[in-house]
Order: sequence, then structure tokens, then C-alpha cells
Amino acid sequence: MKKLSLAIASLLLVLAALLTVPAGSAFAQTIEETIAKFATDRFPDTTRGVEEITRSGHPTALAIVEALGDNRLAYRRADRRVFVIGTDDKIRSAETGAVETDVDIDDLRRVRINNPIRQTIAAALGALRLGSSDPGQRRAAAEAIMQAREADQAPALEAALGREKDARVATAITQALAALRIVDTKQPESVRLAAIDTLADRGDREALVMLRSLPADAPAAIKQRAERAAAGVERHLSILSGVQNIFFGLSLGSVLLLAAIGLAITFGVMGIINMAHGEMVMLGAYTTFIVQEFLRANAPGLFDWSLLFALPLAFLVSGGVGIAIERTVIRFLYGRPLETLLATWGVSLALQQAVRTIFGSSNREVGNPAFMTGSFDLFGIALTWSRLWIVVFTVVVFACLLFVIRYTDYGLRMRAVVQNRAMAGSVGIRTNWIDALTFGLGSGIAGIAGVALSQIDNVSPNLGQGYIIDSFMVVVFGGVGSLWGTLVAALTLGIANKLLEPLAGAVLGKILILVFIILFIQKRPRGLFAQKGRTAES
Amino acid sequence: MNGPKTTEALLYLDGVSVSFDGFKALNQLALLIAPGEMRAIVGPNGAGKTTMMDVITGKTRPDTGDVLFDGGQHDLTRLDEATIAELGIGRKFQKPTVFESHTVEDNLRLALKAPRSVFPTLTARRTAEEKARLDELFATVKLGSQRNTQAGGLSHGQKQWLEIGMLLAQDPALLLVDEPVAGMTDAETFETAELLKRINRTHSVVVVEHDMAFVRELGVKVTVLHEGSVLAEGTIDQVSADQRVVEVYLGR
Amino acid sequence: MIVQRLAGRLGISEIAFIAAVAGLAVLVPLANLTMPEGSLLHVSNATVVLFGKWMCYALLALSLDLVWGYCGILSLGHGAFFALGGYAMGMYLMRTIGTRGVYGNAILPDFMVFLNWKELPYTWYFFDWFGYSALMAMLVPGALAFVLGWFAFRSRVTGVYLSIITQAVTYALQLAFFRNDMGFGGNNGLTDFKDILGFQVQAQTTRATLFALSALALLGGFAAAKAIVSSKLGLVLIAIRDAETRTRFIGYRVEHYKLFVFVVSAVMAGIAGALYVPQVGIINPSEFSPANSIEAVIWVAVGGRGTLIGAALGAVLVNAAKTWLTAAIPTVWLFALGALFILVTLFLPRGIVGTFGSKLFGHRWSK
Amino acid sequence: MRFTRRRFLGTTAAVAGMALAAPSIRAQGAPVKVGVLHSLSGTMAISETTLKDVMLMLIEDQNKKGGILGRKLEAAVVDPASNWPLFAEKARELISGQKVAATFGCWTSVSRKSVLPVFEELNSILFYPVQYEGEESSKNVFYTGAAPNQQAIPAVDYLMASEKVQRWVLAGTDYVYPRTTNRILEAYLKLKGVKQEDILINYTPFGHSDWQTIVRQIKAFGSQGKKTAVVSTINGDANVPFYKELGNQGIAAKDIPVVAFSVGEEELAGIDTKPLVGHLAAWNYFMSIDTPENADFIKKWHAFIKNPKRVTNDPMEAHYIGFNMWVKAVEKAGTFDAEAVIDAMVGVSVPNLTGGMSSMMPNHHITKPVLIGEIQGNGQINTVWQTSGLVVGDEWSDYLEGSKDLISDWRKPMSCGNFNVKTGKCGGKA
Repeated sequence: MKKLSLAIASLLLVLAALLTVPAGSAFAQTIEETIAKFATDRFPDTTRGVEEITRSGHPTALAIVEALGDNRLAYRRADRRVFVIGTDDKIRSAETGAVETDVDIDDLRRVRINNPIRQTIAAALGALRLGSSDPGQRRAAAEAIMQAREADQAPALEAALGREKDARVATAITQALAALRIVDTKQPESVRLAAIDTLADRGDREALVMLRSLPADAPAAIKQRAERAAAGVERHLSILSGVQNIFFGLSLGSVLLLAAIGLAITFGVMGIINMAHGEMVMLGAYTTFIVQEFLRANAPGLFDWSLLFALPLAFLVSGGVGIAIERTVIRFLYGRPLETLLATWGVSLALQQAVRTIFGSSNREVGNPAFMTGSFDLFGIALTWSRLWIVVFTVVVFACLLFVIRYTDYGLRMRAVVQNRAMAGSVGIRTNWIDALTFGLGSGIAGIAGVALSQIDNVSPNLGQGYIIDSFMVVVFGGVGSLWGTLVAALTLGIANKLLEPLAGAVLGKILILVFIILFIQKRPRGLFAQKGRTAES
Repeated sequence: MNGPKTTEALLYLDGVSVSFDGFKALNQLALLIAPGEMRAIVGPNGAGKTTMMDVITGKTRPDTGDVLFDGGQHDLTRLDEATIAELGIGRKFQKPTVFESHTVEDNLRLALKAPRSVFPTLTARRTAEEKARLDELFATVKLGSQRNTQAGGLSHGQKQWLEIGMLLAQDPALLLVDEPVAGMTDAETFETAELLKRINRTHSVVVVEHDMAFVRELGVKVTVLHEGSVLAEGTIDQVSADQRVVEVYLGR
Repeated sequence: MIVQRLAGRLGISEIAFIAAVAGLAVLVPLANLTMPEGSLLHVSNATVVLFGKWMCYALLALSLDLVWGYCGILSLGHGAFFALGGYAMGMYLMRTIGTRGVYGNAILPDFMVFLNWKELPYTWYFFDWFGYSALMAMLVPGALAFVLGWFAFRSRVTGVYLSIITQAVTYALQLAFFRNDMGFGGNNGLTDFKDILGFQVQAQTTRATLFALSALALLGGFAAAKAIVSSKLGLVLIAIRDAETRTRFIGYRVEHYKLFVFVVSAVMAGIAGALYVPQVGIINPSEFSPANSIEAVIWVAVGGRGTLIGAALGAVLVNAAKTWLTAAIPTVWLFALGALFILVTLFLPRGIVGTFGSKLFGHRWSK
Repeated sequence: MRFTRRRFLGTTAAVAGMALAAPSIRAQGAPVKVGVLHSLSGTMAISETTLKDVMLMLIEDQNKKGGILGRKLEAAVVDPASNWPLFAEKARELISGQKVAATFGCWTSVSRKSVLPVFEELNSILFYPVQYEGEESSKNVFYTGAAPNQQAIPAVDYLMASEKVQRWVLAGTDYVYPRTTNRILEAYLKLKGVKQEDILINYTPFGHSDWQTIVRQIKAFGSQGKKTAVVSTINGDANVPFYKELGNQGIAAKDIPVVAFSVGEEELAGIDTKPLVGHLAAWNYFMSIDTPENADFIKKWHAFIKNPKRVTNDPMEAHYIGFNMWVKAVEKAGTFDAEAVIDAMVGVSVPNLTGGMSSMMPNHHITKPVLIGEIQGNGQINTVWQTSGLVVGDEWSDYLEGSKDLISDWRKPMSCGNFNVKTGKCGGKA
């Protein structure tokens, strides 16, 4: 009986979709009751409400379900009437969709949902959007139905498939149908086997789920075929995961590089054991935080550009602080590298405490702009945008730095000072300013790193402490004073770490890496790219 | 490696080549120092004088060639600095390097011929004969008055002498002396020459020096190095008469 | 014989130092045990524990100064030796708890019981014997130092490279000890000690004794260090610090000397750790954290590297400052501490004793 | 300065730490000191600083009400700087130096472990406000945070019942709280018929910041056709990057829900929670709880901290409950004497912020409601399920070999923290 009514319901739904005639009337007498279910704000009722409104094909159904999904469906305690709060903050009646001007938003309580309901909603949206005019939506709908595996959507899908023009949407629908059919005992075996192949072709984790979740009582033939298909999919996935690990390693490596690159200058080139390096990174992250706060308050539209504003500012802030430190402390310590360790350690303590006093010691929220959120699929490898951008960004920073040092007048003077301070001085280079600028440059780059790291890590006073040791390892492993060494070292360590992690686990992996560095230094006491000339010698 | 060569020479270099990423510092260098000989080695900058010293004292390993010591008994290319020093090759650096925060006396004490390994050193005590040797050394290098001043406080010349003193203290069979009179007054230069001659009575000496006057003063066999190999050998008059040597020095 | 050889070489400041420490070793326990509470001369238990802690830190600083101040080896991982010594002692203290643990398990320490370990890991064998544990407290750090030094010094790893690998070592050890699978109690480390050699660790007399022992250990360490640096070997060490290659050309096998002093220093640090644990009542992996080792370096720098008493004084002064500031100005004390470090490096490059010591007592800092 | 002089000359260390003698040497009406032992610097400052502020607020509030027994309260704040031995030193200093009547403090288990002997030796009182692994019951400590049975087990029950979860990832930071909790959960799940191959346990170091691999592992583990959930005991600091990675790799709550025991409003304040909507947290308090007590508490907090954006969280409520319990017990005992107050504590019950009364049990743990909430887009957590009644904190887990026979009852005559019902002996006294 129920099955039948479902069939009719979906049939009507299809009709509604086809000849856009409001079919609401058929359920007219029950629609109020249905909508009233949302007003009890009890999860079971809400669930039923969603299911019924979906079947009802009521014109506002889509609006209601969407609103419920993103927490815009509300009801008035007094008379239990249900309203949709539009994305435009207009309040509309749930039944009619007409704008209600006399409703005070403060009288409304939003209808709560939980994960089970979210699943129902996803499925419902699938059903409702299948008739949408936007192919993207239709495709999403098919996906949703596939994941929800609502058996009673099969007819709707078939109908949709019948009239579908867009090839990609069509495949999506076929796959969704397949997902329903492999478990559909009423289907002939041939159809179910075909369904299995369809999913096998899809060959991603979703398909794997479908293939793996056959009911225990499924016929042997189907089970076998499904198992073989699943195995095939898994083989495919495991190959991908190898590639994936490399990307993870690359991304970790670039994070290490980003954190270490500034140190490669202050420590590697200038020979200052700069314990405050981590704090420079932290300052950069906090600069990002301030910029975003400012934009949130004054120009929300520009939020997605916040990082672009943050970068130069972070460079200036950290660089400025760096120069200040160099002028007030470090310049008295040249030629005494170990003393710089102590002084900068003091500086780092002070900076941490300063930030703690100003911003408080808890994490600050730094949001990801749209272009850095989510991930995309590249031949089955999931790449997260934030990571990808950081890799790109790191490359750019590194390139710029190389350029500055190789080809600019400043770079020339800097190298001169590094190689022979006295000589450089005697040919009229103002060595002390070069020193200040160089330290500023290193710190500034650390600041830029902070902007990037704020996207993937805590923004807290301890941010820097998490990176300082690794940074030193990278610079030393790569060979003090060699930027290329730093690059190679960072990437090597990153990838090695990520290849080890699945085998040894995160903790042991890190330990192994450290042991490797220790042993490596025995073999090459000057690191990967040993430098001639002045290095950070004690 | 081939076994010990039979040679009378105290120091025997043959076919020694060293190159630093492409640049040939030594090129098929051959050199023989007889026991008891004093030899002056001259040559323009980059001729390979210092590299030769490094090879002899084990600081640099040659790419090819034999470096044998004490009648071919020891293959120096296979020993480290400390061992070579203990075999009896002492070296004075171009730039005087003494232990600045030690007193002059302690500098010499450290250099004195004595067991070099850890525990004897830990338990070493000042003895009468040690004192006697020290007095002797102070007499030779004329630093008696500075006995207890920190070496860092000495003048450039005094440091040179102290370093020579340290060489003597080791009582090596062979002294390698790199530019001993660099930055010395004429008087000091003369003194130094005299000192080296005195030393040569009991030790073999190899002196590397630019200062022709000084070399002439020493009046010993001269070897001219150029681009890592021997250009000419003979008395100072012979070599300074040699056309190629003049070219090398005056440039073409 | 060593003693009289030393006696001759002691500066006034050093004699004063010895007298002071020895005095404390005797007077503090006396004042704590015999004097009635509330009397002016009474020293509270809290003070005894605190002083005991400082004595251990002082010994650690001393050991670090021996390698850094006199041989130019800046170890950023000395905390590791300290912690290893501490763990050795901690394991003994754990084993002696026996059935008095909350689960009443005679063999397994509590943390093993509730993490459901079935039998004692072999690393814990014999640690119920004090002698063995005490030996390990010295042997394990010594051995680590020997292996590390053997490779590092032979392949002539020097300067900042050496510093960084020592840091890597302590960091790796910290991570390793964090792992509960290692069987050393993970992050919680070893705690809840009951007694040592049959004496209650909490007991006033035990505390007093431990303090006295720490003070004596400090004196012993000082004597040993002084004996080393004032021997001819001491001259060699400083020679290495100032001109390593030159020392080689005179015929000294530099790596052996470094190895010797590094191992001695590690053992001293281990002893300090072993005395530290029963007094503070806990040892956990954060003792391995690189930050701790760096702090120890800073104590030495503040007191004056290359002056043994300076190192010890520095440790006490910095920690006293910490104890006071964290209570007096808890929210901003890091500024004060940071400033202290900066100012000392800028204006007292040779540390407090290094700078004033010579003025006050005609103390020859580099010897 | 006064205090240091005392330190160094050891002059006035009268009655070292014997808090029971304290009142006698204090003139009536002189303020009573309350110790606040939370890290204000170092790695733990991130979580603990807030608790320091809450204590200051509660004390100020109590003084407005005229203090206790006619005596004003005075907070003695110290900074143990996230350094465990320093915790012990500071505790000793608070008790015997500053003569505090009770101390509120600690966050990590190790800090508690390090001060425990001090409090027992000097017989003083510690209120510990954070959820922890259990397996401990001390005469001198009152545990106002959740024991595993007040957080972990109900959360798992909820996921099984309402989200039909069959496959479990137990992800935690590698220290004792996650280890123990996961052991308990593992035992519990198996009891519920979950097979070994449906449980994945994973440990990461402190402050782990690169979660790419693990999040992918979770994804893979969850794609075996059975509904999968992650039970996270990841320590505060590492959560931000973890959730950011979850969001970026697109693990939505409706597919693989993550239920966390160490993530509250404070931690979420550091993240953009929109991608996390629907992930769960299990606590005994949420800021979103709609009760007059809570509204009042939040109002006071915002007024005190002078920042309407600041959030409240579960450990703050724990301190709120603990402090009020202490006040009540002192009044009941009529003295600040630790011994008397400890006896008076058991049975004291005060209103919590979730609309019920929490009472101190004989095992020095308290009764609490257990709430399961879902993270919202605004960083708040909305209750989706809660226990009908209050749950008693269970110090010795019934699901662990060693401790299932142990109970704790600090009432006389038993007054034992680990009484073995099998042997009838009180452990630790053997």
C-alpha cells in the first residue's frame, strides 16, 4: 500500500516537473498538517515533515527544505505557524511563500536539525531538484539520491534519465540508478550485474561504499561480481594513494620550507642563531587576523582578498620588528653567534608574552577565503586548495628571494658583506645597514610565512614554537648558508615524513626523520650543500 | 697502496696533484728534502705553497701522488694531522696562530714533547726537566719577560716567535715554516733568519717565503713553485737568473 | 693528592663558593630539622625542596659549562642526559612502590596496569635494585654521550651543526618518551613515588638528606670539574676551544679530548637528574624538551661561561628569579625574564661572575 | 618581596603548610586566600588562562555577597608556566607559603599527577575542573570535570542509537587521557558486539599540525559500506588544524560524524565552523544551554572580562560548580580547616548551569548531565541529546581489567580511594 502511494507520489512529482502545473491541490487538505510538523521542533516530527513535504510536491517544498537545511526555517511559539527566513532576511509564510511583513523575527525560533535529518534533507533536495533547470543542480541531485540510496526515488530517476540531455548529468543519474538497483531485489539479476559494472566504472570511494554494502542475502553471483569490482576499485585507489602521499609530502615540505626560508637568511646567511624566528612567523599570522577583523567589520565584500592585503602588511610588521631587534640587540653581537642565541631567546619570550597580553592566549580565528577552502579532484587524487595554494605560494616566495639576492643591487651588497665584511666596508658599503636590512628581510619573509600558516594552523601565541625546531633542522640539514640546500632539505624531509607516516605512524615517523638527520650530519658535517666562505661557525 | 718506497729523503713528494673543484692547486709536484737540510720555497700567490704544506701535514688529501716521510717509512697521505705531528713534522702557519687566552708559558707547555693521549695529559705534573726545557726555549725565542702574559697580548712579531718556539718545543724532525717574517721589521727579519739557521743545526727546515731578501739571508737551496709544480730549483742566484722565474714574478 | 693539587689553584671566589655550598649542605638540614617551626632560624620544608632543586640545576649547569665554557662544545641537548638520569632514578622509585600502587600490583607500575600491560618490559628489569638504578643513572647518559660524541667528533661535526644535532637528539628522545608504547609512562611520566631505600620520600628527614646529598654532589661535581680544567688537560680543552686545528697540528687528538669531557659532563648531568627526581616527585618527557636545554645554556651564560662557579650561580639566580616572578607578577613575568637574558648578553657578555668575578676577587675567568 | 625574604631567610614558615592550623594564626576577618594554579604561559596557557579569569570572577562575586563566614576571599594567582615540576613547586608555595584554604587549578593529567603528592602531604584541597581519564581518587582532590563514563560512553551510545554507527575510528593525541578513554571505549564497543576490524585506533603527537594523511585514512576507513564515526580525543591545540583539514577534504558530518571530548566553544572560537556544522561534542555543559542560571553566568562573565564576544565552556562550569560546592562546604563546616571541609564536601549539592543540581559523591567526583551537541555555523554547540537524569562520575572504570573491582569512598570509616571489593582491602595501604 505504502509502496503504491509512494509510486503515485513520485509519478505526480514527475508530472509536476514535466507540465509545471501546481499539483499541490491533490494534498491540499494535509499540507497544513505537514508543515505544522516543523513547529513541534522535535526531530522525529521534523524528519517526517521533510519526507511528506517532499512527496507533496507543494510549490514551496523546495524552499522549505532548503531553508531547514541551512537553519532558516523558523516557527512562532504563539501560534505554531512556520516561516521561511529568506537569504534576503525577508520572512515568508511556509505555506504560501508570500512575504509576511508583520512578523517580528524575535518571536521566531529556528527549527533545529541533526545529522540524521541532514541526510533526509539531502535526499529530499535530490528528489526536488531532479527537475531543476540547472544541470549542475540536477547532477548534484543525482549524487544526493545516490548517497541517500532512497529506493523509492528509482522511478523519478528513470523518468529524469529519459528526458536528460546533458551527458554528464545522465551518467550521474545512471550511477545513482545503479546504486539503487544493486540492492533492489525486485530487479532481474542481469540488471543488477550491469549496475555493478556501472559503479565499477565510476571507481571512486563512493562506488566502493555502494559495492561493499550489499545485503547479506544477495545472490552469490552478484556478491562475487561486486567483490571483484570492489577489489578492482580498491587497487585503483591504492595506486592513487601513493601519488597522494607524494602530494602530501610536497605540501608538508613547502610548509617546512616556508617556515625555514626566513631562517635560512637570518641564521644561514647572517649566522645569527635566531630563536625569535618562530615569533616572526607568529606576528605574520596575527597580522592576518587583524586584517581579517578589520575587513569583517568594514568591508565584508573584500574578505576573500584579505590575504592579499595581509601579505605586504605582515612583511612590513615582521620585517620592521626584525630591524628593530637587529638595531637594538643583535648588532652588538656580531661574531658571537652563540650569544645571539641567548638574546633572541629572550626576545622570543618577550614577544610571546606581548602577543598574549594584547590578543589573549586563546586561538584567534583566521578564516579561509573562498579560493582556499575545499578540495578538488584530479584524476581521483583529492587536492585541498589551501595546501595547493601554499605550495604555489612557497615557490613564488622562494623565487622572489633568489631574484632579490642574485640580481638586485641590494643582493649584491648583501653577498659582499657576507663574504667579507671588512672589504665590503672599505669599498663604501654601509655594512651595518645591510645587516639591518638583511635581518629585516629574513624576518619579513617569516611574517609572510605566518600569513600562509594561519590558513592551516592555530593562530595562538605558541604558533612559532611549533616551527622553530623543524626550521633549524631544515636549514642545518640543507647546509647553512645555502638557499637551494634549504629548498631540497625541506622537500626531502616533507616527502620522507609523509611516506613514513602511513607505515610507522606520525610519532615514530618524526623520530625516524630526526635520527636520519643526526646520522646524515655525521656523514656530511656541513649539510647537504656545504658552503664555502663564511658560515655560521662558532 | 704500494708499500714503503726506498728513499734516503726525509720528505719525499712525487706526482702530487690536488684540485679544488676544477682548479689545480698542485700539479704533479715533486720535492725531495734531505735529512738536516734547510730549503726555501718561493713562488707567487696561488703557486700552491700553502696547499703543499696542507698535504704534508695531512690537512688536505692529495688526489694522486706519494707523500713519504722519514726515508719512506710513513705514507703521510694515510695519516691524520695529529699522527703526522707526532711523527715529528711541526708546522707554523702563515697567520700566526697561538692560544690567545693561555699564557706564553702554557702555550709552550702544550707544545712540549710529551704523551699526547687523554689520561696522561689529565694526570701530567710539572717536572724539573719540563721546567729546564721551557727555560731553554724561552732563551731561544727571547720571550722570557712575557712568560706569564696572555699570548693574546703579544705583538705580531712576538707571536711569530712564540709560534716558532712552540714548533721547537715539539722537537720535530722537520719544521714547516710558512712566511715567518710576514709583517716583521728588518731587524726582526734578520733575527728570525739567524734563529732559523740556528734551528737548522739540529732540525730539517722548509721555509716558505715571499721576501727575497730574507731568502737570500738564509742562503740555502731554493725551490720556485708555479701553478702547482716546480718551476726551478737551485741557489738564489741561479733561480733569480732564470728567465721563466723572472717572467712569473714580473708577469708577462 | 688531587685535593692538595686543587687547593693551590683555588681563587678566593671559589673558596667562598665551596664554603657557601658546604655551609648550606650542613645548615639548611639542621635548621629545617632541629629548629622549632616559627623560630627565626627555621627553614621551611618548601625552602628545602626548592633549594634541593636548585642544587641539581646548578650541577647541570656546571656540567654544561665544562663542555661549553672550556671546550667550546655548545650542547643544546644536555637536558637529555639530565632527564635520562632522572628516568633511571624514577624507574627505581616506581619499582619500590610495589603493592602500594592503587591496583596493588606487586610487579607492574600503575600506569602499566591500567593500560593493560601484561608483563614488565625488559627495560624495567633490575630497576628494583637501587645500586643498579644508580649505576644506570650515570651509565645511560654516559653511553649516549659516548656514542653521540664518538661519531660527531670523529667526523668533525662542530659549532652550530653540533648544537643542532644535540638538539635533535633530545627532541627525538622527547617524542620517543611521549609514546606510551615505550613503556615509560608517556606524557604522565613517573609519579606518586613512595620511598627511596626504605625512607619515605615525603618525610622531612629524607628531604633534608636529599638536599644535603645534592649539595655534596654539586661540590663533588665542582671538584671534578676544577680538577679537569686546572690540569694540563684543561689547557688542551681551552686550546681546542680557541684554535682547534692548531691543537691538532701540535699533535693532540682533539676528538678524544672532546669525547672525554663530553662523557664526563653527561655523567654529571645524569647524577643531577637522578637527585632531582625524588625531590620534585615527577619525571616526564617534557624534561627532554629542547627549551629546557636552552634554558640551561642560558643559566651558564648569565652566570658566566668558562667560570665554574658562574655556571652554578647562574642556575640558582635564574631559577630564583623564576620562582619569585611567577608568583609576584604571574601575568607579565616573561617580560622580566626575557629582558634579563637580553640585558645580560648585551652588557655582561662574560656573565655575572665573568665580569665582576675578576674585579671582585681577581678571579682569572678563562682559567 | 616580603614573600621572597621569607623564602630565602626561611624566617616565617610557621606551621609549614598545615592548613588545619591556619585559621588559628589568622585574625578573624582577615581575608582568606584561594589558590589559582593555572598556566598563564607556555603551551597550556591557551586553555588555562580563561579558567584563571573565571576564578577571579567567582571570587569577586562571592566577596560582593560578603565572602564566607564573614571573611573576604583573596585570590592567590601563580603561573606554573605549563612546566610540571613547577606545578608541584607552586602548589607547595601556595599551600605552605601563602596558606591558601583551597586551590583551584590544573588542566593536564600530568600537572595534576605532579601536584597530587604535595596536596596529600600538606593535606590541602584541590579542585580539578577538566574532563580526565579517571583511574584516580584522592582524599585531597575534588574532580569536578567529567570521568569517561560522563562523556565518552554516552556519546558512543548516542551515535549507535541515533546515527546507526557501526564502524569506529578512535583518534587521539598520544597521552594518558586518550589512551585510557580509548581502552575503555574499545572494551565497551566490543561488549556491544563491534568487531575488531571495525575499530581503528590512531595516535598522534602533541600539537600535531599536518593531518592530511590521517584524515585520508579516516576517509578510506569510512568507505567500507558501514556507517562510520570518529571519536576524537585529540588534545586542544591540534584540533584546529585537524578540523580545518576535515573541512577541506570535505568530510561532512552527515557522512562521517566526528564526536570530540576535548573540543568546546573555546577551541571552536579559533576556527571557521561553517564546514564543521553537524560534527559533535560531548560535554556536561554548552554555552547554548537555555537556562536562567546560564544566562546569568554568561552575563556576569561578559561583564567581568569586558568582551561580549568571549565564550564560556565546560571546564568553566566545572569551576563554577566546584567553587560553589566549596563555599557551601565551608559554611557547613563552619571553618576553613581543610580536614573539616573535606569531610563536609561529600553530599554537598549546588545548582549547575544546565538546570539541575550537581552533588559531590563519596568518591570525590560529581553528578552531571551528559549532553551531546552538534557544532553550529556560529561556533556554538546545540544540544541534540541529553541523559534523562544525572550521571555519577565513575572514577574506576568497569571496563578496565585492573580497576573494575575498585571503588572509592572517602566517608569515614572507609575513607579509601581504591578499595578492592574482591580482596576487601584498601590498596596503597598494604
